[in-house]
Amino acid sequence: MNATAYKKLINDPFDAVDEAIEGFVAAHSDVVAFAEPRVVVRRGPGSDKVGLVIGGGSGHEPAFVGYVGAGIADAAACGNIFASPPPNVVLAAIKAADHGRGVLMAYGNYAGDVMNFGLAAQLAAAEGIEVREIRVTDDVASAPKRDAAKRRGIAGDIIVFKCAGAAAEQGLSLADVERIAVKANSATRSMGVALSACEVPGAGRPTFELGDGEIEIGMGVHGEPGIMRGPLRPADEVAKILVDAILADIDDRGRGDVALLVNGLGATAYLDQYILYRGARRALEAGGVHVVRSFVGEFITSLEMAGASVTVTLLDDELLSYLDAPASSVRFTA
Amino acid sequence: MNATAYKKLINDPFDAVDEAIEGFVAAHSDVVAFAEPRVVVRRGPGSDKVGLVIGGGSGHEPAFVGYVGAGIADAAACGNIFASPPPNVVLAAIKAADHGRGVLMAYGNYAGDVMNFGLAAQLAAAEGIEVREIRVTDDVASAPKRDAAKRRGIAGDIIVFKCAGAAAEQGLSLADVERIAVKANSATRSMGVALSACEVPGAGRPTFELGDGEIEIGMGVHGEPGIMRGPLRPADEVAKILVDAILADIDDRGRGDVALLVNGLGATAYLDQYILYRGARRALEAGGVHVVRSFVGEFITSLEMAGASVTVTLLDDELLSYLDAPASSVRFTA
Amino acid sequence: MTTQLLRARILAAADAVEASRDELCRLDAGAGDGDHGVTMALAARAVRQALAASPEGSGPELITKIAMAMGSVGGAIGPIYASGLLAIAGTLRAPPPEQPSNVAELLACAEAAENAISGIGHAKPGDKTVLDALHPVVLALREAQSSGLGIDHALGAAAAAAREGAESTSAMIASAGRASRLGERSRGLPDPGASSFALIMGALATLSS
Amino acid sequence: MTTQLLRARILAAADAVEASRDELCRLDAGAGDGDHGVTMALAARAVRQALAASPEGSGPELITKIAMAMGSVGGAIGPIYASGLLAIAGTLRAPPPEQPSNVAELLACAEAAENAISGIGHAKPGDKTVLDALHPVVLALREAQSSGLGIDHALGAAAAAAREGAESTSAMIASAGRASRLGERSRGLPDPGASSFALIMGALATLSS
Ligand SMILES: Nc1ncnc2c1ncn2[C@@H]1O[C@H](COP(=O)(O)OP(=O)(O)O)[C@@H](O)[C@H]1O
Ligand SMILES: Nc1ncnc2c1ncn2[C@@H]1O[C@H](COP(=O)(O)OP(=O)(O)O)[C@@H](O)[C@H]1O
Ligand SMILES: [Mg+2]
Ligand SMILES: [Mg+2]
Ligand SMILES: [Mg+2]
Ligand SMILES: [Mg+2]
Repeated sequence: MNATAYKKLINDPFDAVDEAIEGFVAAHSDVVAFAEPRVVVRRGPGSDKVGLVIGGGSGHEPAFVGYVGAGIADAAACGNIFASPPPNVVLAAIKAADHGRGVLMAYGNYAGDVMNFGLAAQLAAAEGIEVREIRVTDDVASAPKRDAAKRRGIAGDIIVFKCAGAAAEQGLSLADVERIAVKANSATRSMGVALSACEVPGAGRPTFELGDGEIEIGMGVHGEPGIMRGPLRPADEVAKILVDAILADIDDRGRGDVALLVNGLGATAYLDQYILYRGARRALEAGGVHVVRSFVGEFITSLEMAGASVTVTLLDDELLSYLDAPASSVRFTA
Repeated sequence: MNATAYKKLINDPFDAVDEAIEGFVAAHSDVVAFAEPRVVVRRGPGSDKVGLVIGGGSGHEPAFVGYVGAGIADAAACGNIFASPPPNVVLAAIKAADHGRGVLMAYGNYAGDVMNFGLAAQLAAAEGIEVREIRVTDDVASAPKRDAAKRRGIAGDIIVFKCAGAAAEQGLSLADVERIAVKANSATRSMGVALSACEVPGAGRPTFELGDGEIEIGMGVHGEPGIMRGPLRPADEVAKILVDAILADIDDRGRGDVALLVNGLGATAYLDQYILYRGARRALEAGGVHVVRSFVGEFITSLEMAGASVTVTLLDDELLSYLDAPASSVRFTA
Repeated sequence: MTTQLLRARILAAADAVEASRDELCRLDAGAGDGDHGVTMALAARAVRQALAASPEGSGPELITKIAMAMGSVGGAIGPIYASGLLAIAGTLRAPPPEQPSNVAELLACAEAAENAISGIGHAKPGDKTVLDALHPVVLALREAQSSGLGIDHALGAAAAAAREGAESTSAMIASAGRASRLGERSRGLPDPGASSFALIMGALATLSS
Repeated sequence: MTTQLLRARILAAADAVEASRDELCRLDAGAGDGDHGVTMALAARAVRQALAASPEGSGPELITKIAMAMGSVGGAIGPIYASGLLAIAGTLRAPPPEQPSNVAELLACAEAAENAISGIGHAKPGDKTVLDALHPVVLALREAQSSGLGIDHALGAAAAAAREGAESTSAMIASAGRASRLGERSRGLPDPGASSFALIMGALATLSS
């Protein structure tokens, strides 16, 4: 690949986010509605439940709007491309999600999100809404184990959203929904690989460059540099590198049952994703871990980046029941 | 984009199809099972119903395996990349789908599929199974209106599979399921645009080349040349070109209600797909047509090709009821 | 033709196809879907496996196995070769050949294959398909028979005719197969299926009896 | 500073940021996510709209509007500017300035902004952030005040300090923000946020009172 600008099917790059959300809400008006231009809420919200607000920068579609719906999130706050939504947008999402029992905010652990969601929580508290938060930190490539709380959130988001959303739907208290979210996050680890770059609309150039035949292990979901650049390898080897790094990070495997999620970053074909899934599953089972739930597809993308990530969640009966509980968002149904 | 080989997350290119299907069946063993290595069948098949067999070349994932499940197809026959499955594979799918009330084969209209599915139907007939077929011909760019029966099948496949599968699930006779399939196909038109190429694993080079800033309107879902090459344009203009070509092909709009499906070809971001959806919907409504059902995502891809297609289906109450009927395949749930 | 020579010829054809994988993909990329070299390479692999799995057996039996192997790759080219080769196997089976192999028999095989292929694909010479390389083979073998050529020379003439036939497809507009929807734009490159068939004929002719 | 001059300075800063969009994206691509130029350009657009929508109003009122506009872009940089600018607006509001504008007031603004930004982002000078360009501004204004410089010269010194500060971040390892997870690999390029801040300071200083 050379560094020529990517071809995109967009109009004015500055309008891309709003137009895409407008398209999303128009296409899925049976599931979602606008609260305001950057806040998408579920239609027919459950009452008397804890609200779940998710969100983050755009460019990760179908995240985050795709996870708004019964059994998952009540509202998604959408930022500019790869930029956290500002506090007023998050606040509007909190208000839309609040039914008097408090609101949990779940988002990936990035400096911008931490500041903006944090400010929004302060504003909401000033209006009498109780807000807690979970910062997803599943990317094992982004910090060593001793700094696990500093890690980035990538596709593990989806597992945390699903479990927390199910707990909220079942009427648990804010403290209990938060506990489930924390537990799901602690049980979840991911690592990704990038094969080619993406380009922020309007930036005029890809975010990074990879040579022909070169890949980057551990790259972030916004193109943040990873931990190892090397030659393109067979999918099974890549799967093993990712799975081994994940397994090495786990101290206690519990009963050894896991959910395995393979996330396509954008340009990588389903064909490849399923081959990577197969390799990851084999690597896990060779490591003594049993895959009992599987998800393959594009869940949280990096625009048109080529590559994929592997996410492993250790399951006990409690997490499994929340993972399996009914859900009817656009991107995740159960 | 230059013509450097694409980076793929695969192992031996010759094993890619089998490994991907193996991954798919392992990941979704709650929905599907193997009948034999290239034949994927639904778990818990309905009895006393007409069988629906779908299939075609691989490289279009999630098609065709993603549409096997209750309410849609009973079996998918998978070929090599961009190559129809051979007669014995289709025959095995027919046998797996047969419950004594006959089998409808639904597939895109390509010379290879016509020959292989046709031979399989003859073999099945020799074994006493009644087989009918529908060749999907939705791609308006592939032949003029007077030769509509010669057109290729692209994303319209999904609409035809869904309607025929629902009719079969509801217990209709083979003749009636065939009638619904024919009706859905006649009501469905598509046109696509390619922004960059894909590469058949093992071919060592992309199937075609597009210059920087160049797109091709009307390109087929295997990279077959389209009808117009030109500069990259804003998404709204592209949407209008595609929609206008589709509308110009329709003589009778019925009551003017349509389903709109935007299909990503592989590398194009969801962000772009939803922007294209928005533009297509506006173009349709400007043309006096009302969008009542919407689908956006990757339904039938061309490996990692960048681009998308727009599919429009004219709906009456009968087609709408089959489109809305319950379904639980991996890629399409309702 | 001894089955030993037949096996050697088939292996030579498999070699030739595999060596041209990229080139055949390139030709198919022009107006098709870019996979013809890969599909033919998969076919060659299946053929090698079939040969290895059938160390015994008569010529017709072997050709039936090869037909199944070629058919197993599917696509457009699979059933074309399968039907052509099954027709050849049928021709060789009945009536049992009086002599080991002669030009008349070769001609009968080529005619049977052509009929079978146009039967299954509804194409005719001039449509820019395999038939544009196969039909000249039939004509060349007819000519060889009437002028009393020996089998090796007849095969050589057939291979040359296939090559010329394949080359002639460059100027044609496709009327069958994937490229048939392109009209004028299908002109310019030779048909991939005709080209691979010419390669195969060339390989078959390199070994003399 | 008259509000007319303030508006002109803000527009000059918006121009400077927009002109460097690609370059700021390039810097952010190094260890971040490649969007900083786009985000700052969006911020510049929002600032222009805010100015156009508020033709009247005092300096503090205007700065509050600019703070909201900068904050509206989100990301890491949005709340950084919003909190810094709101602190400046607060400083200018109370107590009401005795004179139109002086170096002491400028220094108070810079200190307030630095405090607010390190409060919200928990970063400190040396962490490779905006603060590495802002902290030198505080030092330069302190120096300007003690040596009795006029406001134009003080602003010039502040801009130069910001530029040097931003340049100095090339050698730093990031300890805050997106790049903080890269360790050694975050070295080499200057911090994008420090660089855009230096551009803004430079633009503010080009117009003299
Ligand atoms: N109807 C037909 N009759 C004869 N040959 C055909 C027909 N359709 C296609 N072919 C041959 O098949 C070739 C393409 O083979 P291949 O690329 O393997 O199949 P596909 O078109 O399925 O990708 C064409 O070049 C042509 O020679
Ligand atoms: N915690 C922080 N404190 C101060 N400045 C920060 C902090 N985190 C990030 N920044 C600044 O923000 C800049 C990145 O801005 P931008 O690219 O717009 O945001 P994002 O990281 O969300 O993409 C960094 O270069 C740095 O100067
Ligand atoms: Mg960003
Ligand atoms: Mg093909
Ligand atoms: Mg082909
Ligand atoms: Mg950034």
